Amino acid sequence: MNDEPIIKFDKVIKRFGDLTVLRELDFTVKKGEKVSIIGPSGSGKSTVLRILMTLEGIDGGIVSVGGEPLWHEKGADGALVPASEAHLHKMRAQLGMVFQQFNLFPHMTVLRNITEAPVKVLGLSRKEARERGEELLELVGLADQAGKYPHQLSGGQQQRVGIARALAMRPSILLFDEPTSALDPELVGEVLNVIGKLAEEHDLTMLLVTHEMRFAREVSDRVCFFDQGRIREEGSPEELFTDPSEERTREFLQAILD
Amino acid sequence: MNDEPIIKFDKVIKRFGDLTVLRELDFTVKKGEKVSIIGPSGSGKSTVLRILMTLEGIDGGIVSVGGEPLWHEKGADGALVPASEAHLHKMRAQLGMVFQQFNLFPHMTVLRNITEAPVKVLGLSRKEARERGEELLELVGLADQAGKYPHQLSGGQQQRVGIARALAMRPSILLFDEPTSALDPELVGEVLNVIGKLAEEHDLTMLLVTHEMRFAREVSDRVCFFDQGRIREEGSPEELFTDPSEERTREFLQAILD
Amino acid sequence: SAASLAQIQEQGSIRIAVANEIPYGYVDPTGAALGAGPDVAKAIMEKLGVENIEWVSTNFSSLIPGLQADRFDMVAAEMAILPDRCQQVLFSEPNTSYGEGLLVAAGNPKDIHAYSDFADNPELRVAIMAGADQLEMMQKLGVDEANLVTIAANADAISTVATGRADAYAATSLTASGLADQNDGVEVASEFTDPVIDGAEVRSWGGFTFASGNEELRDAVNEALAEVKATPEWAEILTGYGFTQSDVDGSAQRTTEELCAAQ
Amino acid sequence: MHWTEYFGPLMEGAWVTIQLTAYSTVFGAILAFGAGIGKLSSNLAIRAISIAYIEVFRGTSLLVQLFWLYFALPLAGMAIGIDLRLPPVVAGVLALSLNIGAYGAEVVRGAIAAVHKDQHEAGRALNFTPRQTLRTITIPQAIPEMMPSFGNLAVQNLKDTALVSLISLGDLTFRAEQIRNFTQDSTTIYSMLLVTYFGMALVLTAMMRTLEAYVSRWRTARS
Amino acid sequence: MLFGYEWDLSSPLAFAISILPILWIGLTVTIQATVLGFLVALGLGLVWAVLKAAPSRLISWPAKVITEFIRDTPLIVQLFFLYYVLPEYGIVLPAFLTGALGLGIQYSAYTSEVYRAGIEAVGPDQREAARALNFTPAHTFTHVVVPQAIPRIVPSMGNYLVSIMKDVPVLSVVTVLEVLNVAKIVGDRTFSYLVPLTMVGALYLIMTLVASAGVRLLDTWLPKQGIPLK
Ligand SMILES: Nc1ncnc2c1ncn2[C@@H]1O[C@H](COP(=O)(O)OP(=O)(O)OP(=O)(O)O)[C@@H](O)[C@H]1O
Ligand SMILES: Nc1ncnc2c1ncn2[C@@H]1O[C@H](COP(=O)(O)OP(=O)(O)OP(=O)(O)O)[C@@H](O)[C@H]1O
Ligand SMILES: [Mg+2]
Ligand SMILES: [Mg+2]
Repeated sequence: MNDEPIIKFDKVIKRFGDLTVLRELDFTVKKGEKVSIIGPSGSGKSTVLRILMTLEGIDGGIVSVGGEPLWHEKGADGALVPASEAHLHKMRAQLGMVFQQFNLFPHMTVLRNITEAPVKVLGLSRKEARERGEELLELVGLADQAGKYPHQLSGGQQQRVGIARALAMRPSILLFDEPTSALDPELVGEVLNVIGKLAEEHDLTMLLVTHEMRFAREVSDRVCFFDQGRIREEGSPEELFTDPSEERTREFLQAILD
Repeated sequence: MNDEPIIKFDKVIKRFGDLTVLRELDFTVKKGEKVSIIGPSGSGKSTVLRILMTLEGIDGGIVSVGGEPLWHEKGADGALVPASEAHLHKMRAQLGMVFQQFNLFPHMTVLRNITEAPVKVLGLSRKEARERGEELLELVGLADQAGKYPHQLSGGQQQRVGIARALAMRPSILLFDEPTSALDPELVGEVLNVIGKLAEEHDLTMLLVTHEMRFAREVSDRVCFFDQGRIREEGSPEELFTDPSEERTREFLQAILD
Repeated sequence: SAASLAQIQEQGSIRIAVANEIPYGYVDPTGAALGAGPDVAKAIMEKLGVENIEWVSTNFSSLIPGLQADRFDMVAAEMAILPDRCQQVLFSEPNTSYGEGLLVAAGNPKDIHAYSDFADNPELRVAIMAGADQLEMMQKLGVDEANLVTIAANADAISTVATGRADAYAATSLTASGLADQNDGVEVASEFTDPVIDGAEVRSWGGFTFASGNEELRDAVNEALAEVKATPEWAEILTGYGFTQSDVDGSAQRTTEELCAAQ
Repeated sequence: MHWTEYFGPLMEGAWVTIQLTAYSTVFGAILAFGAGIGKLSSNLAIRAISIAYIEVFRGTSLLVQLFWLYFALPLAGMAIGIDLRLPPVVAGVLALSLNIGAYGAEVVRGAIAAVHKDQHEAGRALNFTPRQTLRTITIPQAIPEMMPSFGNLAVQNLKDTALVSLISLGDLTFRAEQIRNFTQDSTTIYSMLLVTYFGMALVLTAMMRTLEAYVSRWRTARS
Repeated sequence: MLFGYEWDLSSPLAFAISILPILWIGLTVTIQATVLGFLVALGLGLVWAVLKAAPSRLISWPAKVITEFIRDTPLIVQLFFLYYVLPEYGIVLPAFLTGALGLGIQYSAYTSEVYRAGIEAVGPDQREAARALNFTPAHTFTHVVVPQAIPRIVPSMGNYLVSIMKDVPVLSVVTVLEVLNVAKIVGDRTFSYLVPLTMVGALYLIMTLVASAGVRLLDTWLPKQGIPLK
């Protein structure tokens, strides 16, 4: 595991109208690290992922990914200026995202969902993309579902397609926003298995927002407890779950684990 | 309490397409009796009430209410023929029903909900109906809500209006189909109180489908356990709850009380 | 059925239709009816003791159906008396007579001088008004149906011709000159040759029109019309609207009976 | 003629247009309820008549209907010996009402069918007759549902009144045509005409919104 | 006689049969005007939809006002305007083109709403997924939004096609010889309107029934794999 941070939030501010969601957030993730983000609803967990995925802009501070500013770029005089769409496009190539509601393309087959971006964005040939897509479907255990449409699959299967789709772009960072919370309880396991396997076998950097405490404990190197747009407490899963130092964390864990 | 049955199901059969919901059901209720019906989902509890309220017809057997056949009437030669709408209209006058989803009229005020049928169906004057309506609102503890529309009330208040509406027609039999199961837990109590009060103070015959075991125990004279369209076991609440004779009843009670 | 003479006289009111054709019969924007037909009709109604005239303005093609449907009692549009029409409605004795004309774009770029030009040159398109007798003339002259542009109202002719949607508008000479006066983009075709159909130069005789079955009203109007025509005011009305003296004299050359029986 | 002089005749025509719109909207609404409810009737004959009416008037062009009533109906009447010569106003209002009524019937039917079956059951449990249930429960609840579509239909109806100018009815468009025939001042006349219709439509829309708020006040009452 | 066909007035049936070829000529014009008007409505409606969705109010607001204006004013007046006013500014369109254009303009106000609703129904989550996969906005629109919008759009557009067909008779006011105008001319010349007008009514009934059935058929044929259609 490399020690240089691949993700760095430096006093990042994010507002929605009057509501300040991130208040000078400082947050770093090292290359290859698996970080779980937990915290009460509305604390800004999704917002962090969405900023990284460039789905939301920021109102202050600097976000860097792979050592380069994400929402800024160096202007002619070396000063930082807001990023152009071209810069964002380049930066996004390092990131992949798995959504809570899967967000698959309903009009494309499973395989097409996975191959469309590699072909159109990375410029792979259809054949290459297909081969890679089939490998990924194998990985997530859906090799036999390639020709189906998303609505023909169960929620758990859809989410596994979502993971394969994100992986098909060969990101170095994978973001998961509550990947299992839209699933019926009996389907959660299969998705968590796939994520666990990924975490073990690949040196992907992974950022997971999750309410599955058991999972956060097993998969992640570090758990961050978010509260009101800041990190209230962080540490290894053992530390945080067994002996949180903050009262607020304790409360939250109690409520969740009940 | 009078001993002659006011409600009598005699080998009643009810089908929905291929599904036989009531299989030669025999069931009687005496005048003034308060009977709770419990049983697993799909066992035909609601169907029994709906047949009594003439919301569903029957496919075999005879249902009598107040000594007269409900779904049949005596033809010219004394034989039973299917009931005419006029006969049903007459028979319905003895029954009132409180629905799970309240089924209030959303476009009428609370008072109007209660007075509309007495005026239109019983032919009361608006003034009489209003007086009676106000008394009933008093009874269910909503005297101050007469001018509001249903959607302005909480679920518990709405259900109490539903009870007052049924009472306004002066039925001798009152049917309740899970009157509290659509309510948030904290609102259940107020509705149960009203029903309890009715049971104590009036000699109405009451038929309750309910999942509230505590309530079934406190209010009813008799509890019937329905299973697969038949009465599997019946008895006083003490007998049935503390010492059911059937294995199936025991299972059900266990599952519910957990 | 249509109001009888007795009813009209009793009510003191009659419904008379015009087709918005200057100078035969039209309604100005204030609702006042003008033209050879209405002015003479007013004089006739005065003689018949009918005080109030309710003017109805409609499309030319709706005049006969309108009479048949009792939408008005009489038409004062100087509709030409033709055998076909006599089978549908009743005509008074002629009130006016008039010849044909052509409205063309200013400068007459297509050099049109006769109705027969449209038969000779299949490139030319001619506008006619729906229901008007020029249709029959064109058909008899052998003009291709595809080259006829049917417009709903006289006044649409200016735009139709000025914009080149049709190369000319075939109408009576008075209509054509009336329209030409209104707009610089159009003019009356000079050196116009009257169409010759069935061996005779075309001349039309216009009269008042009634629903069939209403002979009583027609006869009363005929009587009054004869009296009006005997006065100098009658000729003044006509010449005031641009009719020539020969038009005025011409009106006496035929009887309705002859016109209806023609062919 | 100066363009300001157009106002008088145009306003007279606008008044006719307003009357036509009002009458045909009201009659159309009555027809819409009749046919919309009729289509849901259990009586086969009533249902067949309602469906036939709706299909015929939705399936043909308004102008065809208008011409038919104005030009053809009197002749049909003559053939069977009945006087069916409708005055233009009657023919116009009739055609507009029948047309808009057929479209409205589908709206009424849809809104009534959308009232939850719970409500019918509650009505039955309270011993209302089916007719009473329809009148006191179903229709009042369906009306707010219909209002947005009725608003659109009312504007549609306003626009459709312009077609009656073709059967010599002195509405706004007819008056404008008369003036244009007289003055040939197309640009001014038609611009005024368009703006007048637009203004009337905006007013009509506002009125329908107010009506909608009124009939659905029970939905929006605040606690 | 019209278009070279004689009519036979000996009986209503003979009359009806004899004018069939004449009405057929009008009917072909009706169909041509319907198709052309529909194409204009589809194209122009898309333009309005794009303008109305423009980020700048300077663009979206006028587009909204214009479409509202188009929608709130009668087709017949719009046709008069196009036919009689445009030539005063040097634009002389033949009657048929004027008519088809007028129909297209009127209905573009309606179709623009169909586009908008169809596109809006494709939720933001789809756009976000596309952005996360680094699709360009153009690719997102053509490959993610449009394919999902089409099944929602087609049925409404089909209904407007039928409505356009029913409005074609209005084109008679600018001398287009569509089927009603032809029937009216037959009536004007024979003084017998009953048969031709009744035939037009019947023809329309057949055409709209066929067209509506076609629209439904098209709708069932359209691939909609799992696209949630409200
Ligand atoms: N587009 C938006 N516009 C306005 N407010 C927003 C928007 N997106 C998020 N918010 C608000 O920002 C706050 C943080 O949102 P965020 O989704 O990051 O919370 P979260 O920690 O993911 O919560 P949850 O566990 O409920 O998903 C919330 O109060 C939310 O309502
Ligand atoms: N209208 C209907 N059409 C078809 N099947 C029906 C209908 N109404 C009820 N059923 C079926 O009849 C069976 C009995 O229904 P009923 O509503 O009486 O059950 P219940 O005992 O009240 O169950 P629950 O506790 O879920 O309300 C169920 O299987 C139900 O699906
Ligand atoms: Mg979130
Ligand atoms: Mg039930």
